Amino acid sequence: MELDSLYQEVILDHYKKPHHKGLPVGELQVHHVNPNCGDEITLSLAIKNGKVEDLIWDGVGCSISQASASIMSDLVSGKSVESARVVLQEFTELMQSKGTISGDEEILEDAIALAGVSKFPARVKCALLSWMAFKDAAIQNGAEL
Amino acid sequence: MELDSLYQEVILDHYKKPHHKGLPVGELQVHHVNPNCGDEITLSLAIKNGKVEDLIWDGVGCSISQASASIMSDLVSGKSVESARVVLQEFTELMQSKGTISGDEEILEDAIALAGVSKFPARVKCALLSWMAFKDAAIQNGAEL
Amino acid sequence: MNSILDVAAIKRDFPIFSQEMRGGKRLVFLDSGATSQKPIQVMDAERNFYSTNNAAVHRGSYLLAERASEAFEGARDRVAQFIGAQSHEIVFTKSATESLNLLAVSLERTTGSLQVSEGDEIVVSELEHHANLIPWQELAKRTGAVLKWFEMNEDGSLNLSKIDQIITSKCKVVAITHQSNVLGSVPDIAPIIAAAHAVGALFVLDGCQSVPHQPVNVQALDVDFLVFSGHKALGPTGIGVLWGRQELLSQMEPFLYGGSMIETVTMTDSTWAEAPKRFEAGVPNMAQAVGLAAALDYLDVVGLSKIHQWELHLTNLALKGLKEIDGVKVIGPQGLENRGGVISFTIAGLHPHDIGQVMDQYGVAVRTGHHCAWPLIRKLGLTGTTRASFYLYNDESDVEVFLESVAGARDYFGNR
Amino acid sequence: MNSILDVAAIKRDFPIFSQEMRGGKRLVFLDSGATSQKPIQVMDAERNFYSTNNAAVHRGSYLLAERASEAFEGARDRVAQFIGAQSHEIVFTKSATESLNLLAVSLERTTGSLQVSEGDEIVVSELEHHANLIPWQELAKRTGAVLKWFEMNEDGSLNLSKIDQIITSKCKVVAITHQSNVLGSVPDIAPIIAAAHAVGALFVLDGCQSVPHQPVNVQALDVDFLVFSGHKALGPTGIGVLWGRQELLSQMEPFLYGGSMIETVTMTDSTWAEAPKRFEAGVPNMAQAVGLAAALDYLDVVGLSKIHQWELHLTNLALKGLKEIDGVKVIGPQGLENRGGVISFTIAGLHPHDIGQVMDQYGVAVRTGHHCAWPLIRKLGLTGTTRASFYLYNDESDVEVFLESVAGARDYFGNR
Ligand SMILES: Cc1ncc(COP(=O)(O)O)c(C=O)c1O
Ligand SMILES: Cc1ncc(COP(=O)(O)O)c(C=O)c1O
Repeated sequence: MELDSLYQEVILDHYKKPHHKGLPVGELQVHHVNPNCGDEITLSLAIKNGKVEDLIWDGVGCSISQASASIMSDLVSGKSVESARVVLQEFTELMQSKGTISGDEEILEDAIALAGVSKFPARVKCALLSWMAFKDAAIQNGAEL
Repeated sequence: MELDSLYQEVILDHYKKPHHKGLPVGELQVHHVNPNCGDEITLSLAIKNGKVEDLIWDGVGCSISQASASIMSDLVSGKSVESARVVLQEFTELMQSKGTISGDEEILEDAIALAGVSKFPARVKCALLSWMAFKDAAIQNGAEL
Repeated sequence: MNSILDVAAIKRDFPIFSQEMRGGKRLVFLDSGATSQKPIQVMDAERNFYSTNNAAVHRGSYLLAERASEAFEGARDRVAQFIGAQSHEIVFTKSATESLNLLAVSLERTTGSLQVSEGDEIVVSELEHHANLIPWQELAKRTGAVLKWFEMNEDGSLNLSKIDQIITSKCKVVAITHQSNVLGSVPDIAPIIAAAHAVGALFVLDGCQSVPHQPVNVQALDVDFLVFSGHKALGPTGIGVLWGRQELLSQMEPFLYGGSMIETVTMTDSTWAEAPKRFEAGVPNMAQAVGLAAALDYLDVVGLSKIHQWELHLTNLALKGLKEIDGVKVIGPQGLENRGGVISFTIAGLHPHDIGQVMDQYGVAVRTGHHCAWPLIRKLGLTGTTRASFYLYNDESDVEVFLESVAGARDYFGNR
Repeated sequence: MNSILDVAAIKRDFPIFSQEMRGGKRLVFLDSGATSQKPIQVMDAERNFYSTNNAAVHRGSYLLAERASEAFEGARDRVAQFIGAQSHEIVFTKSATESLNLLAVSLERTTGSLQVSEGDEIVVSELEHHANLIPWQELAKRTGAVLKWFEMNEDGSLNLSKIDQIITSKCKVVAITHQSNVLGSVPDIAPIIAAAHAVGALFVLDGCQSVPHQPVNVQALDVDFLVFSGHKALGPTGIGVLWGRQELLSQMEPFLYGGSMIETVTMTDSTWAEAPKRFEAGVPNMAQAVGLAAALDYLDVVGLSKIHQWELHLTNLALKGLKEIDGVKVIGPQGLENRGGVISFTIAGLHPHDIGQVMDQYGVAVRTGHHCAWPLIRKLGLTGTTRASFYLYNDESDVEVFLESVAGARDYFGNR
């Protein structure tokens, strides 16, 4: 079933037990919404010694948006800003590929499970919501992304 | 030629030598425009002893609008308000008939020459411009039309 | 019950149903609340206009221009007849959204008793679509008027208990929907119209969800303005209607300025043509008006009362079926009373987006999210619903596949 | 010269030419300045959208909604490419008229440096169509800004001698046409754009008469906004374009409020989506956007430069012919310099309406009157002109019939 390429096991696992989810605490919090469906995310983080630290997020949304947030936070937490930039770029490209590329598993790790989303244009925004919030927060914290 | 049903001899005569055309003088003057083409008419009259008197008009416009003003002023000048009302109604009906009626020559006299206009919807407004100005002026002069 | 409408014959008029969806499934289109599908008759009417009558209306004296004007004004007559109005009371806009924005801006610009200004009150409800909320919100902000609203009850009806406090002598305009696009609930507008008129306020009815689905007559309703969109009524995209009482339209200031809406123009000053031309600046959406007229012809041939009856029949089947699916909760009215052919529901533990995605796999097209009525959704403590809306081309087998797909959505996530 | 365009082949794509006019005459359509005819490819694109992709864009996650969004956004890309812009700088409106009204209202609502307010200056010209005059006139009246304008010379060019007095440091926005729709004259906009930018003012270009007829590139022109209408460019009625530089659009307040243009909404406050969505409230004119994209495809295949060249060739023939007819006076530019394929003329002693009526008898469709540019007509001391405008589907025999019909009009009245 085509659907299984979208809803991979990994995604549902992250959806059921999201990582780094909690009450955002940092001074700088960003709040993003997907106006099409009303999904929201609040996210805070710190940049310490050039690394992404204390990333924590909260939000409501579909399995894709929640899983994506969970996977994203695993992927960038503790990473250097430079590595986070690479992941972010790779993931954005994958999402916008309309299924034409499969993504670099070395870089994307669990996020590779979201590759199927790129074939469902209406869901790409769900997957990207948390990543854009992360990008925004990191930039506001002085990171060059 | 279909055109000749529109541009009858009578119309061109009135166009070349319009009657009752001059500088409107009465206290009450009405000014009407046809915003589609920019044609304009100014008209004044008096109602004396229940009769239409001192009708005088000026304006710019196509042969149809000028001839129609000339014919109309001949027709209603000196007439009782009641007779003018009958002529006005008969003429308006004829114009809106899309060529389905031919009009009562007893009532319309020279105006019967404008019957062909009703088959050219874009020109009906040209023919009616002066009649509407007359109606407006008469009402403003207290006539019941 | 199939005797109410010959849906099989109707479906054949809609080419969209002759193609396959994902996985070879047939299309079960249950999103007519967002936009309707188009019968071949509407497409032909537009094509015919372009092929034989196309010219700028009201501006030329050549044959095509005459014909174009006749077609366009004929469409106006057709719309007027459809809602029991007079032709010169019909303004063509691009959408219900434009119609409502036109009203909100015109009531700001019009001096005199119609003008909305500081301290005046504007009344809406929590049921409203963003299109019938934000234009009024912004009007209030620009002018210093106060925006007030009727609250919604759990069942999608309006709480009228405080009507005297909500509609006061300061009230200038009340704008309410004829039917909720989210819940299908039909608010009791009669007492609101009466209250509005009792204080001399204008009543604007948002007929987007009613005019395409049931007989609507502006005289019988005693409202002052009615708006609806063509694309939800089998018509083309890009055409909407504003109906207004003539004595109101004739006093009101224009919204868009430009060609064809003027009486005279100089470099410094302009005056306006009579309504409805005053509100139709520029070369209008002629082909779309003609297409809308063809759509209304289609609806009239089938019969609006029958369509309404049929939609309620399908809604009834769907409601019954949904109640038998574990974890499904119907939001808003639970029965057929005071409702139209729209159903919103949730499934415990599942997000509407995920539900809609699985249903799509069954060929079922439903809308998910806040349906452009975010305040309503928030009021219900939700982040969104899944919504099915029925129309004349849906049949009982559509309801069956719909129910199957809902159960399928629940199972897809429940079993994993 | 027939080698520039294969007009016979082009005519076959336009069904309107396959019918007879009054008296069995063929259609000689010379009113493309008002609206253009539509090729079958455009009608097919719309029909195809309705038959296979129709659903509300940006709002559903089902297959049809995905396809509709792709088609609509694809059309945006197409328009962007056509004028050398970026996709997110393209706003779909219903017409150039709406585009200009959007700008005038948004510049009033937008706080900050873009805002037009009391004492600011707005500059237009005497060449302008009502659509590029009255919105600015009214903006000036609402805000207390001052409306100024460039005067027109006898030949249809603009008098730039007082440019320093007209465009001063108080100037906020300059809105000028790329080509007069009445005279075909092309004003020298480069110095005006430079002067506007030198004082930090915005430059709005009305491309209604240029974009459909010649290559137009917004980067090369260095303007800030460009508007045009789809229906004059072989596209459907009911679609217009506003292009604006992204850094401007992203700061500007919305014009229409409603669904799809929001970020968040509560009963009291709303925030807006990014441009261009911010300016596209409601279910958009999807089919018309797709139809416009097909029209631009058609124009690109034929080639805009060739179209321009061909129109000038026909204009040249017509100008020469007109000069040989007694009593005929060409209004505006007499030659090919600084002009497009539009010719206005008068016949001594005859009213344009009467001229047009006789020409119609020859199957010739021309426009008569003030052409929605009344101040220009007044400036020339006229009450109207007769206007012929050429496009890619006109050929040399059209010019012949045109000239014959002009002579016929003169004779018809002259001989009686
Ligand atoms: C120069 C010019 N500007 C603006 C317009 C208005 O275009 P529309 O009526 O399509 O909105 C026109 C056409 O009528 C025009 O020729
Ligand atoms: C109740 C209601 N009002 C207004 C609208 C706005 O209509 P449109 O988007 O066609 O302008 C809609 C549909 O989206 C609606 O359902």
